[in-house]
Parts: sequence; C-alpha cells; structure tokens
Amino acid sequence: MDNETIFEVVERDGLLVHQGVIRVPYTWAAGEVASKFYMGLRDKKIYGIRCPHCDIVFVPPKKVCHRCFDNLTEWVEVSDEGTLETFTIVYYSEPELHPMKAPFAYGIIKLDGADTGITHLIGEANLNRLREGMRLKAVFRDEPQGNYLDIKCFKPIERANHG
Amino acid sequence: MARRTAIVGVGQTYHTSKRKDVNGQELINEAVKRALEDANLTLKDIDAIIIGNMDHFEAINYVDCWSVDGSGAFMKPIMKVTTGGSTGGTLGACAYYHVASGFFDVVMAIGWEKNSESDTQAAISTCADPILERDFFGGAIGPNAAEYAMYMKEYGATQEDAALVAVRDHNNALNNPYAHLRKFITVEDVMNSPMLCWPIKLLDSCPRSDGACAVIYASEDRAPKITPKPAWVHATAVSHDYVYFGDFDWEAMPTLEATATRVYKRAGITNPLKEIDVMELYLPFSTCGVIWMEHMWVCSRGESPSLIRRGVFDMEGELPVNPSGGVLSTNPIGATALIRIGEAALQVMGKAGDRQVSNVKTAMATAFGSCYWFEATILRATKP
Amino acid sequence: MSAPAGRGKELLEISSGEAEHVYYWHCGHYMSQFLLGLRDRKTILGIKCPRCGRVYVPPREVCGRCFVTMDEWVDLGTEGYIYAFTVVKLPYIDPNTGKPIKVPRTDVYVKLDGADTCLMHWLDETDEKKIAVGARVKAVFKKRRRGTIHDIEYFKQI
Amino acid sequence: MDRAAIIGVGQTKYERGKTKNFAELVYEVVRKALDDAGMELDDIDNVVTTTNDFWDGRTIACMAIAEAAGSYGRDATNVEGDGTLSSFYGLMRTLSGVYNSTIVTTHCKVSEGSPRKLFNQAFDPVYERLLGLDAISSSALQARAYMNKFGITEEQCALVSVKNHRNAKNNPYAHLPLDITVEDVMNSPMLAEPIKRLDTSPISDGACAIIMATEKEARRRTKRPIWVKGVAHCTDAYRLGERDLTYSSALETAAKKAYQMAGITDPWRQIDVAEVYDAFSYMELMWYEGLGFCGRGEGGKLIESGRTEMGGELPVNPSGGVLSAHSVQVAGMARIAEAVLQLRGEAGKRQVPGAKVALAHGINGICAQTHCVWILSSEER
Repeated sequence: MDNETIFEVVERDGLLVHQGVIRVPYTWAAGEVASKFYMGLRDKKIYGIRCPHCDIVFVPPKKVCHRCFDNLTEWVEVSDEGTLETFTIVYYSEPELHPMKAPFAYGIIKLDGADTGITHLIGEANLNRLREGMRLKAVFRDEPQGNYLDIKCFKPIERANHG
Repeated sequence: MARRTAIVGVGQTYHTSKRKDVNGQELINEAVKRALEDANLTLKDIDAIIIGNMDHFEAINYVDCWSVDGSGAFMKPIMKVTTGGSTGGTLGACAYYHVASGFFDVVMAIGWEKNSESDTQAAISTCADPILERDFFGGAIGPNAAEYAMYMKEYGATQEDAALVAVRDHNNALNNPYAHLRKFITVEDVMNSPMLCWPIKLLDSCPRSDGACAVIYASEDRAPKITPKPAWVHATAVSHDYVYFGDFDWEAMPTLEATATRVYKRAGITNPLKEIDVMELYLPFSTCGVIWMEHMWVCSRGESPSLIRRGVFDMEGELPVNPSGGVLSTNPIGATALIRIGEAALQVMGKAGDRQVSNVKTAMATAFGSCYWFEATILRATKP
Repeated sequence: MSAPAGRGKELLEISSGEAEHVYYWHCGHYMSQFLLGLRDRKTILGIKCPRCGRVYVPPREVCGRCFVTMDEWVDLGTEGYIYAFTVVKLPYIDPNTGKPIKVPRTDVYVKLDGADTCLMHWLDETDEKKIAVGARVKAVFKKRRRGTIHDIEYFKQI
Repeated sequence: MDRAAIIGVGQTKYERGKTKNFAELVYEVVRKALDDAGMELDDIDNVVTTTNDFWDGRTIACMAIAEAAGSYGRDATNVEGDGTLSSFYGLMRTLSGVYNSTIVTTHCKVSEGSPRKLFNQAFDPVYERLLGLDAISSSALQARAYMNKFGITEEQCALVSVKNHRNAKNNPYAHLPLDITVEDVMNSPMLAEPIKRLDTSPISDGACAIIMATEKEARRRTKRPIWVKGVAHCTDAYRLGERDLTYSSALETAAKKAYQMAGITDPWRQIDVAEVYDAFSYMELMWYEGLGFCGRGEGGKLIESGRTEMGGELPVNPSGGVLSAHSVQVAGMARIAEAVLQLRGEAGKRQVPGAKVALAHGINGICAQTHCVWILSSEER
C-alpha cells in the first residue's frame, strides 16, 4: 500500500504544507459544428457559419447565434487571410500552457469574409513589426489532429514588392 | 414583502450515456429551447439566468460565462451556483429567490452535465479533502450500503424491498421519453445484477448521463399570462452538514429530517402521505427509496417496506414516487435535481404526458448532494 | 453553400492529454497538529467542543453546531471499530495520478474510541466476507513517517 | 425594491501564502462580521458561501467551509463566481420574505494553485483553450485594443497603479502598499505587451464576509445600517473575437440599471466614492467609461485630471483596489466591504470625508465578461 499521493511535505513554523496534484483526464465532444470546422482544416479550408437574421459570419463557427438565438446552418468558407485587430507579445514563460516559446504573440484576426475575430497565435513573424491592421495568413499544421492547433498560427503576409 | 412565484416552463434533453454530436453549450441550448417552447416564450422574455453543474466533470472554469452561446445569457444577468449532486435543487431555489425578491420577473434555471467527458468517479473523489480523505473515497456507496445493512437487521427489511424501488423507478421510466435507461426490469433482474457493495447491486444504483434541464420561473403578475396552470412554489428548504465524509451520522439522517421538517412547515403540510400527491425524489440508490421515506416523515420508522410492498408509492398508489423514472434511470449530475423540480412542476401543470399522475394538486421534489446536502421544494396548483 | 465537403459526419473529440494541476495545500493550524501527531507520536488526535462535548476527528477549529472555537485536544489513541466500509472493485481513475487505482481496495470509516466522528482510511482486508461492521480495528503506522495521512499505512482488524 | 441593509462586514488581511486553511480563513471573517454587527450566529437564518472548484482544488468546494461559514442547521447555498454576485444572491434571499438576515462568505487562496493554468480552464476546451491564454495574456489583448483605439498611453495606465498602490498604504488589509512612480511602472518587467508587472494585481489569499438584513431586522440590530440602493449584473459575449474589447457594454448596462434603481442620474454629483475591480491598471480606465464617469476613450484624461484620487471629487479605490490585493472571488466582495466602511465613516486613514453614497463593482470571467454594480448609501432616502 504505497499509494502515497502527496509529493512533498514542507514544515514551516510547526505547520505543514502538502504539495498535491489533480490529474483527471478529459475528453470533450467537439459536436457536429466544431467537428466540421476541424474537418475543413484538414483540407486547409476555414469554414464559418452565417446567421441570416443578424447577417454575421462567425469564425470559428457555432451552432447557435448568441444574439438572436437561432440555430445556424449556413456554412461559409472564409479566406485564410485577414486583418490583425489586436495582439500581445508574451514575454513570460509558462511551458505547460504555451504552445510556443516566449517571446511569442497572440492576436485576434478578422478573416476576410468573417465578421468575428479568431483568437490565435502569431508566428513566423518579426514581433517588433506587428501592427494593428496588418495582414496575416493562416499556417496549417502538416498533420492535422482535429483540434484548434491544426491552424499552427497566423503569419504576416509579405508584400510582394517591398524592399 | 415576498412575491409569489411559479414555474411556467420546463425543458430537457433526451438524456443518454454520451452525446458526441453536441458540445456542452449546444447540449444546454437544447434544454433551454425546449423550456422556452414549453412556456411559449422567447429569449427576450427572460430577465435573468442561473446555471449550475460540477466543475470537475468537464473542467470548465466560469461556466456561467462560457455558457452564453447555449444559455442565451448574452447581455443578460447570469450567475452560477453549485453544491454537488444537489446543484439542481440549489438552482431551483436560486431562481425562486431571484423572482421572490422582486428583482426579476422571469428567470431561467439551467442544470447540465456531460458525465461522458471525464471519469465520473475520479472527478467526484476530488470532492474529498485532498489532505485527509481523497485517497479513501471510492464513492458514496459504502455508507449507503452499510446504512441499508443495518436497516435490514433492525427492521426486517429485505434486499427485495430495495429491488422493488428499483423496479418501480426503472419501469416508470418507460413512460418518460426523456429518460436515459428505459428497459423493463423485474425484481429478479435486480437481485441477479452484479453486486457492487453488499447489499447494493448494479440495478440498485444510478447511471451517469449526459443531459441538461431548464426550468422557467415567473412572478405572480407574469405567470398566469404565460401559462393557464402554473406550478406555484410554496416552499423551499435546505439543510446540510459536515466538512469531512467521516462526520455524517447517516443512521439518523439529520439533514434530510431537518429539510423535510422545514419545507413541510413552510408549506403548511402536516401529513405528507395524505397531503402530497406526487414526489420526485433524488434517490441515488434504491435503498434510499426505502429508508429515506421515513426520514421524510412519510411513514414511521420501519414502516416503509410494508408500504412499498403494498404499492403505495407506485403509479397507481396513494403517493406515486418518481413517475419520471427518477435518478435510477437518468443522472446528468448537475441537472439531476433540477429534473426532479421540472418533473414535479409538469405533474402540477398536468403536462407530464404518459407519466402523468391524475389530479395533482401538491408535488414535492428533493435534491441530494454528496455532502448530505438535502434540498426540497413544494409546488402546488394553487397560489400560496 | 452547404456543409464542408467530404469525410461525412465524423464527430471529433478533444483530449486534455496528461493535464495536471499542482496545488500547495496549506494544512492550516489544526490539521497540521493532527498530522504531526501521526508523524511524531504515532497517535491520532481529536478535538473536543467546549460547549457540546462532541469530539471531532480530524480536528478543526470550529464546532459547526455550537459555532465556538475548539482548543481541547484529545488523544484518541489508535483503536476503534468499523462504522462502514466499501470494497472498491471497479478501478476508477485516481485523480492524483490519472491512472486506474489498484483494486480491490477497502475504504473504511473508523469510529475511533472516544470520537464522535469517523476517520477514513484503508483496511488491509479485501474479502468482504472477512470484514464486519462493528469489528475492532487498529491503525498500523509506517516506519518512515512524514506528516501525511499515509503515515498510517492502513487499519487492520484486531 | 424593498429595503435591505448591510449590517456587518469582516475581512482578513490579504497576503500571499496564508497559513490558515479555507475553513480557518472563513471562520475568521464570519466571526469578525458577526462581531461587527453585534450578532451571534443564532441571529442569522441563512448562509451563502462562495467557492470555486478550480481555485480551491476540489469539487463541491463548499463542503470544506460548511461549519466555518455557520451553515450547520441553516438554509445554505453556494455561488461560484465573484463575491459581488454571491452578495447579490444573498440580497435576494434577504428580500424574499423567507429570511431576516443572511451571511455571505467568500475565500480564495490563489497562492495554492497555478493561477495561470487555472484561469486557462475558462477558455473553451473545444476551441481556444489549447492556445494557452490566461488572465494576463487575454487581458493584454483587451488592453491593446482599448488603448490603440482611443490613444490611451501606457503612462496613463501606470497612473492607476501609482494611485492605487499609494492608497493601499492607508489600508491595513491591503497586500501591496507601494510608493511607486509612473517611471517605476514603465520600467517594471514586460509580461504581455502592453501589460507590465506593476500593471498587474498580486497573488493574494484572503476571505471576506458580509451580513445583510431586512429593513426591520437592520433597524433592530444596528444604528448604522448601510442601505442597498441598487444592484445589477450583466454578461457580454463569450468569445473575445465576438466582443467589442474597447468598451464594456455589459458594464454600461449593469451600471445604468443599478443607477436607475438608486435614482442616480449624475454619478459625479451623487456618488462620493467608488471601489472598482481593477485586476489590471487599464481596467480602471475602462470601468470609468462603462460606469459613465467619463465618455468613451476619456479614461486616460480622467486619471490625469486627479479627480479620482484621494481628495478628488470622486475618489476611486481608496482601499488600494484590486491592484493592491487580489484574492480572486473575494476581491468583489472586498469592494462592498470597503464601501460599507467608507459610508460608516470607519475607513480610517483611507476615509473619504463625509461619504454618503458609494459604488462597488465586481467582474467575472475572461476580460471581465460579467460585471456587477452595487450602489450603497448611509442615508435612507
């Protein structure tokens, strides 16, 4: 019976601190809508869903419009390019959370054809040159796994004739 | 001055073991839409929303905020309540106080769980104190099993008495299209099902389900305009105890007795067996359906088995219990107790379909959480 | 435009992988004393309410019934009786490890002599027929103790 | 709305690494609130606790504090969310006609878990969670969106941090009283552009409790009830890409409703002191705008004007605010407790002279998706 589950016991001023852990694994159902979105990414296509009532194209797609509460069924392919609305460059390190090594950037990108922003990583970029309004393009993961990181990141679009 | 409050709409999902076709928000949305449809309301009519579940089943922090796409809380007030298995009772009470206080006129309570998304027992065992009890908590079945073992010894009850409760609830579920387990069973089936913890067997215990339930509460002014026969809330009550699992006295069930006593007093009930027409009880094990009737003052100590054998709590009996099939047939944990309230309301409103008990004037719903947290609600067809 | 082409109605699931959350739980002023009692004195400490006389184990600061601070420590020794037990046969995921627990395992509620509440622990017997509610039990301590509840290795029937 | 009053408050000192466990912290503040109200637990007929299964590291976290909160034998319930929300539920129960007096507790030991990882659990597991966003990085997206749109400068945000840490020196409960300059903030390590270390709030442990009572009960118990004049909460869209990150409509909606209940048409004239949930320095500027203290995009100019400093016309966060003590889930209720002390004239060195009407504000979720606004007054009418 060596099921000792407390890693470390620290005694300080006659009081104890136990270092413990919770490791419960989860499997979340993506549902039909998100599944379709991820299947699109396999083909390097980004799908949104349109609310005809509110005339909003949601990317990523969702089943119900939060504004009018109608079920959404009108799938729309949007561009893999878009405009950077806001971003941040992260300097601290949180290896268990961060898919990239600091410094790296997060951004909210409005893809051409979409009305909502997609929150994602910005990569393959000179971080010092990130600006609101700049154009970005999706970089797809080579071997899709059916999750949000099947878009690896968004990268700046190099203007054809700059410099 | 308290405002009178009634339930005016109920919606739930078709509960099942695993819903792969919807994520959590979408599951919630199904129940919400059905409740709105039931009350013939639109989302615009809802002034505030309350949602609840148990975090460690799905690992979503700030569920109230996350839920917006499903719950409809965009630019509305929403808050989250949670008390474990009793969450649904806590939700119903919270919706009631939202209206009774005068702050809101029409309020929706939503309970949900996707138990398929984690290992239910792993998640549940994190409710035990991490330093002293977590490693020794393999579930609530042990105390319940010991409780029934002692009860059998003291009052001459049998395992078959508990099996009768299981048979009643499971077979009632055949009349409920929303129930998760809908299969005809016999006492022999229960007795022959695998022993989990003597004397509790597999068919004596509840399943784990994916599901959601939404219940709409409305003020005195609004309720009669929404539905001709609202289910009026006459009383709610809660009692709970203990910090550690080892604290509770489950032979005396003081929290259930306190809850029952309080809710009867608030609703003016002196003889529950005679005055209540139907009960939707949160019975996690069939054995609870034997013993707890006594702690709820439905009959005196040791008398429950004979009432069960006589069919007093069957559909055609004097006090039908769990026409819906109860927790033994459906258990999306954060929704389970709200389903009890919703089902009790449907009975009062006369909208329970094939599971309708005739002429229900007073209904009672209970909730049970793993910290022996009991909640109870009394609904009536007449105004308080 | 209709649904994205190809691959039919595949339904995906997202996995958390081996996610974990580390906590540094402070045992506080009462539980620490209890754990030090196990570690240093191989004894189980309870605490008594000055008003109602109820003896709580594990010890804590406040008696919920009387809402008074408790400070009378009681040495409960190491023996008591089985109040309830469960032989866990289905291997659920241990939330501490993310791996299935070893079964069978007997979880036991021990009513220690002189206590009004139960202490939870394991029993070294997993054959249900050999365990009785009401049976006398005794705590078996580990040799190497560090101030956790596992300083008691298990309880055994006397 | 019928009248209810706050008649007792209790707070711990906020600090990192408190040695008391959850129950011991809650017992401390419940005892303090009861003593403050001159009551015993027997005088209380129902209890609302506030817990979070992630921060507390256990599910059904309310179990751990049941005895300490006084729940035994009483009608009890439990909210998961900011303390302003659980307090609102406590107020509803108080006004429901079922109870006379309600105690509401909240506690959090942020130092015991991994705050960034626990906050990441607020993101949708089906979509964005894998990005690894947390409170700092998501708020940085909001901060930049807001600052870029209106030309708010990092120095203007830094002024909030300077003001609030300085105010905290007058608050014995505060975790981080500091004498700092705008330069100090600007020179502090960059965490997630534009948020620097001194733009963020500390990791604090603590607890808070308040006692509410019906008008009748309040008059019977105390000569100095603090009346609740208005409360409202409101929630925005979930996904960041679906919100206007530069302006909080949810706060505007909540504030307007609370103001309407309280009969407030001109906050500058009618509110004497405000305690707002400034988890990051930029937030206080955005909340000025949502609360109608200034127009859209004018938060930067308002902090520069000094009108929200101690001695200004409407001091904001005399306590030092959340930047000086951030015990998640407690921080909103602490705002209410501080407002009560101000209105009683018991706020010590942080007292705003003659304060009669106070605003308290709480937030919940990612980038303050939910806001809750309270208006309190020492005057009956």
